[in-house]
Amino acid sequence: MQLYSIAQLTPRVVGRACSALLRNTLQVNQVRTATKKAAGSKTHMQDSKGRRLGPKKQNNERVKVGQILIRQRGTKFYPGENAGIGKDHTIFALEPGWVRYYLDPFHPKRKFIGVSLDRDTPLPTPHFEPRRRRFGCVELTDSWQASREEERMSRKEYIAFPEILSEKAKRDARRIAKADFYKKALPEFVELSGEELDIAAARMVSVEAMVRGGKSLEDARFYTSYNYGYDKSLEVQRGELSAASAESVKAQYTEIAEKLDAAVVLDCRFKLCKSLTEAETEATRNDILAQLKATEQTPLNAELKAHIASLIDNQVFDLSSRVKLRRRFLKPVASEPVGIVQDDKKTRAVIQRWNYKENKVEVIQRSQEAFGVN
Amino acid sequence: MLGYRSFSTSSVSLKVGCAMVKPVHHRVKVIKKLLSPRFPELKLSPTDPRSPKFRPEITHQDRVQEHIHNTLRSDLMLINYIHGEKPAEGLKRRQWDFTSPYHINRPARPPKGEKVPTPTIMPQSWKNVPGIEKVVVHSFVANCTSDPKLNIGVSLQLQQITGVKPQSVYAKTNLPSFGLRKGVKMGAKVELTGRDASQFLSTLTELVLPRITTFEGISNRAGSRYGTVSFGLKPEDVLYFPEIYYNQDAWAKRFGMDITIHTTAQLDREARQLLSGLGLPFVGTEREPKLTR
Amino acid sequence: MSLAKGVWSQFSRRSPSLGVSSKALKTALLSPDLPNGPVSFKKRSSKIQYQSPIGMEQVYPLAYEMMEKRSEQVYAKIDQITEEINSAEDGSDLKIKLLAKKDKLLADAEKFNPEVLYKVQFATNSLDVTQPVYRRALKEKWESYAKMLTMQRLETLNVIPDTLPTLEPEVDVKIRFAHNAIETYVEPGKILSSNVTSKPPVIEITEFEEVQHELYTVLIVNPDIPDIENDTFSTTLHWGLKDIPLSNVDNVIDPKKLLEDETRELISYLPPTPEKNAPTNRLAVWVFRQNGVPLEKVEVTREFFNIREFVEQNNLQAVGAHVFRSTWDRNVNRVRELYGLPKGRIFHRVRR
Amino acid sequence: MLSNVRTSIIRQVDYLTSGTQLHFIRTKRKKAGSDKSEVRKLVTQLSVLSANRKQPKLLKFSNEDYVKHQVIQKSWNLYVRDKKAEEANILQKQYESIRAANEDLQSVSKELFSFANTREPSKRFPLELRVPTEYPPNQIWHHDYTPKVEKKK
Repeated sequence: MQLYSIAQLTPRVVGRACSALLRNTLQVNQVRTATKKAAGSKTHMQDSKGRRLGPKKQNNERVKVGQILIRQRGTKFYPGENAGIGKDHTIFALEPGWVRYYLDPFHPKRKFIGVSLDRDTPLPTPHFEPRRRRFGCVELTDSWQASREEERMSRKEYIAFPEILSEKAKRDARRIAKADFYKKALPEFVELSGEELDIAAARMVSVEAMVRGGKSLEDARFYTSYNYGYDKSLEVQRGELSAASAESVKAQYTEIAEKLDAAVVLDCRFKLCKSLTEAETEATRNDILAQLKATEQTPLNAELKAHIASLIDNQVFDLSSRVKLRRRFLKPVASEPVGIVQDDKKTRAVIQRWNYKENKVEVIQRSQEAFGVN
Repeated sequence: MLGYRSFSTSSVSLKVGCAMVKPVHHRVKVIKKLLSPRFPELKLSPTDPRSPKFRPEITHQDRVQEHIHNTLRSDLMLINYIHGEKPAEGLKRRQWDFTSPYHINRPARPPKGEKVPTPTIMPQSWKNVPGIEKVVVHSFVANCTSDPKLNIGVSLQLQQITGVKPQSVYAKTNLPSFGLRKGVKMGAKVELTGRDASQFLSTLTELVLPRITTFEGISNRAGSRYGTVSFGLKPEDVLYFPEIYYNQDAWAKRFGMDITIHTTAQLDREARQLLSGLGLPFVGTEREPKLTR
Repeated sequence: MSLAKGVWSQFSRRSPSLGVSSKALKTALLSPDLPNGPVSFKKRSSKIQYQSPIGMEQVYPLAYEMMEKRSEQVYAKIDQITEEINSAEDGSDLKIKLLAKKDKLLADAEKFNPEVLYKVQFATNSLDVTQPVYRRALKEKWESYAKMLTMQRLETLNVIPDTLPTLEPEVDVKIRFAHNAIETYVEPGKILSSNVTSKPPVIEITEFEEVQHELYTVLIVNPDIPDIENDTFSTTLHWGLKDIPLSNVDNVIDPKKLLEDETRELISYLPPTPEKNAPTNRLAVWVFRQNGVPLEKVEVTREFFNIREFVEQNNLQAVGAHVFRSTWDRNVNRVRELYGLPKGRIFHRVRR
Repeated sequence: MLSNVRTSIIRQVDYLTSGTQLHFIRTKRKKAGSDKSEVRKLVTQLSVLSANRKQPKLLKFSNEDYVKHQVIQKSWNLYVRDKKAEEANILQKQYESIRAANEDLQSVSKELFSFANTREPSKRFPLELRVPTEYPPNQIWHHDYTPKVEKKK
């Protein structure tokens, strides 16, 4: 009965257990597993047939792609230039050419078999020389075949293609809409004729895209002009435009660009604004700050909040100063001295907050005005 | 090469037949670990507190080391200074004379009359004043063959005394008559360096050795000839380590230990001089090594 | 209470860029503890919760004082060397050696200034490259990543033996295609769409030694143009620039710089327009230092360009490189039309 | 048949000895949970040894403190280096002076020179030399201390 459970353990554990038992000279119940050794077998006279190993191509012999150069057990030879190795260490040619058996100074203990692309070039190629490469591709001269091959898509591309097209269509539509928007908006800031307006709108679309992409306004303007000029010089290169007319077109563009840049800017939220001089900017900023400071003592309500927000969202402030101003003038809770606890229970508001210094929850009672709720 | 199992047939054809390191064309050493975006914290140096390997080490004053540096070292240099002393050449391996081509790559012969070469002993100067290198505490428990649980107790005792994580020691030889098999865990050891070693030595000299009634001193004959001194403590002596003494109930079973003090001294004589300065007593006659200067 | 009392508090002879500009940060770095909590923490709660390591408050002033004193000693040495430099002959070996030594000492003197340490590690965008200590920091950063990455890519893409035999990199070369709305620095070896590469790139060359008005040559070559006659590949020169003056601060080759002087363009930009089913094209950007000698009467051919011969003839020193790749995509035809190039060949999908 | 209890003990012991040996002794059958005290003790001992629990928490530095730490670390390294150099310098000076003194002595008196340069056998520091300790004894100095004088036989 007891033997049974021991036999269920793995034989290795049982073996260890038994040896431990033997040493301890305690009574041992020997376990015998149900094994019977098989009859002995003849071990001599074993030999396999020849595996037909050995070199299949000699030095300087001409080979085609994929021809086997040597069959071997282990890497008696290593694959050199333009030769590959299989999982049974068979070396084969990767390019057509002439077989070379050679030594490489970087692996002094190895022998290599490679394929030279020329009859006379020895291997290995000197270490710092450019590699000798065969192009090996065949041009499709038949126009039908060529166009079919050009249109052929990989499976991945084929699956993605409709989406790519639709995305492109959407993007183009967005660009057109943007251009239309600028065509409508720009006359407010700058006087432009019909053709000039088209150019200006296109410029603004490009500038906005670049600014949104992370460039500064100056860089965006510069690269927009640069792209225009570059495209024009390419037109000249193609012969579609004469050099002289290209110059005049460029000059016209520069004129429009200067006019436009002097009139409009994009603020930090990419909103189209009138360009201000430094003095004007300073004056506006001071004016708004004064207005904001005037609101500081008045308790907030929804109307006032909207008014302050509209004041802050002005082109004269950049993103970080807008955040600072919001923190200062649009506090969710007014600073402590304003709206101290009132006895009137109807207008009282209670909040709980965590006191980090003392590690406990504080209950704060304030007037509702302090929260801008009325 | 191990074949790997997979359902895909292409994986078999992708199996590489050989590995080849291609020679590069530049001299910039590329450390792949730094190029990989994985495990950024493992790229930090271990001295960087943001690295998981960082250990704040300098936390206490090391009185023993200070004593050695402030008091002992200059005395040791002056005691052992002999004017005009020449280096005592050690026995070196004998090279072949290459009269035969078969001498190439043949290992050199051992020194005459010895199996291993001996070091050259340089005269005392300000550059080779001895110091403590490390202390190895080693417990070999013969009963581990019959009771392998003892290994845990030994390790724990060493860890409690030294405060350093012990390593296991294994039987080196096969002695079936003692039930000893090669590779069986037979105890533990710790290697102490720096402050741990100093702490251990001062506990030993201040608390443990003075209370052992039978202890007269370390034998002047114990040593490795070249600057390493060792001695042993019996299980009953180990009791006096404060970690054991004040918690005797938990330590019903105690284990003896061998203590080996490695010094940078060139000879045992110098090592003993150094250790006597730390309060370790020595007894017996000292043998002077034969040196040919 | 500020700890700075010695050299590190004086900005009369030291550049103001060696200190942090933020007042709060300066207080945090130059006080034994953090009086207003860590400045780098945004949330007020984390500021309150944070505790400095025990004992730092006591040790830091001592450490600061010690390091500042050492810096003072180094500055004394620098004064001595400056005198030697003034008395040395212009252009002599001694003077060059002394100048290099002075640069090294200047970097050593500031390396463990906490303000500099902070800037080097946490405010890397605004480092003043005229200061040796920041140049050294930039160099260490480059060596720990970008240099190795570039060399690895040049090697694995076989740019190094195929175009020039080798490279001992001394400068950091970064490229971006700035004419696009969205631009990023190109990682070496990246395959770019032909739309992106349709106009010339902006190249940034970062020198780590002091450079005043050095001249540079930049070549973009493509060694993967099919040469069907010989059934091999040939090299094409896509862009060539020469005599570009750069310094540590002004280190960008962009259209603004090229429009200044049109003769700097050796050959105009040709975008990569690979052909269908031909192998991926590698475009190697090579940067050469001219060692002050302007290139005169240089003629180059776009096709079958031999870059090794060109470098040897003009005695150029290759100091940096970059590589990006280009393969056939649906935009290639448009780019070809834009540049008035003939339609690209189409090869059989299977290589024979 | 073995009870569940006993096999579980076997497994635990096997785990504790990390598979090197298995102790498997047939004893009287015991009630479940009766003799686990030794195993429990071993488990406790092992848990004390495990490094996992003693792994200290990763230090978290703010950027400012990280910079300060770097300054402290560097200055400490320099301090240690300077101290070592200073000690080496003192030793070197002592060495030079003893060498010069011996040179002089050699020219002045051969006898004294040879006496000065004979090695004393078993030269030791006196056992009274103590390492300064963290916690010195209440009585710091033995004012009435007289060294032992060996009696001549």
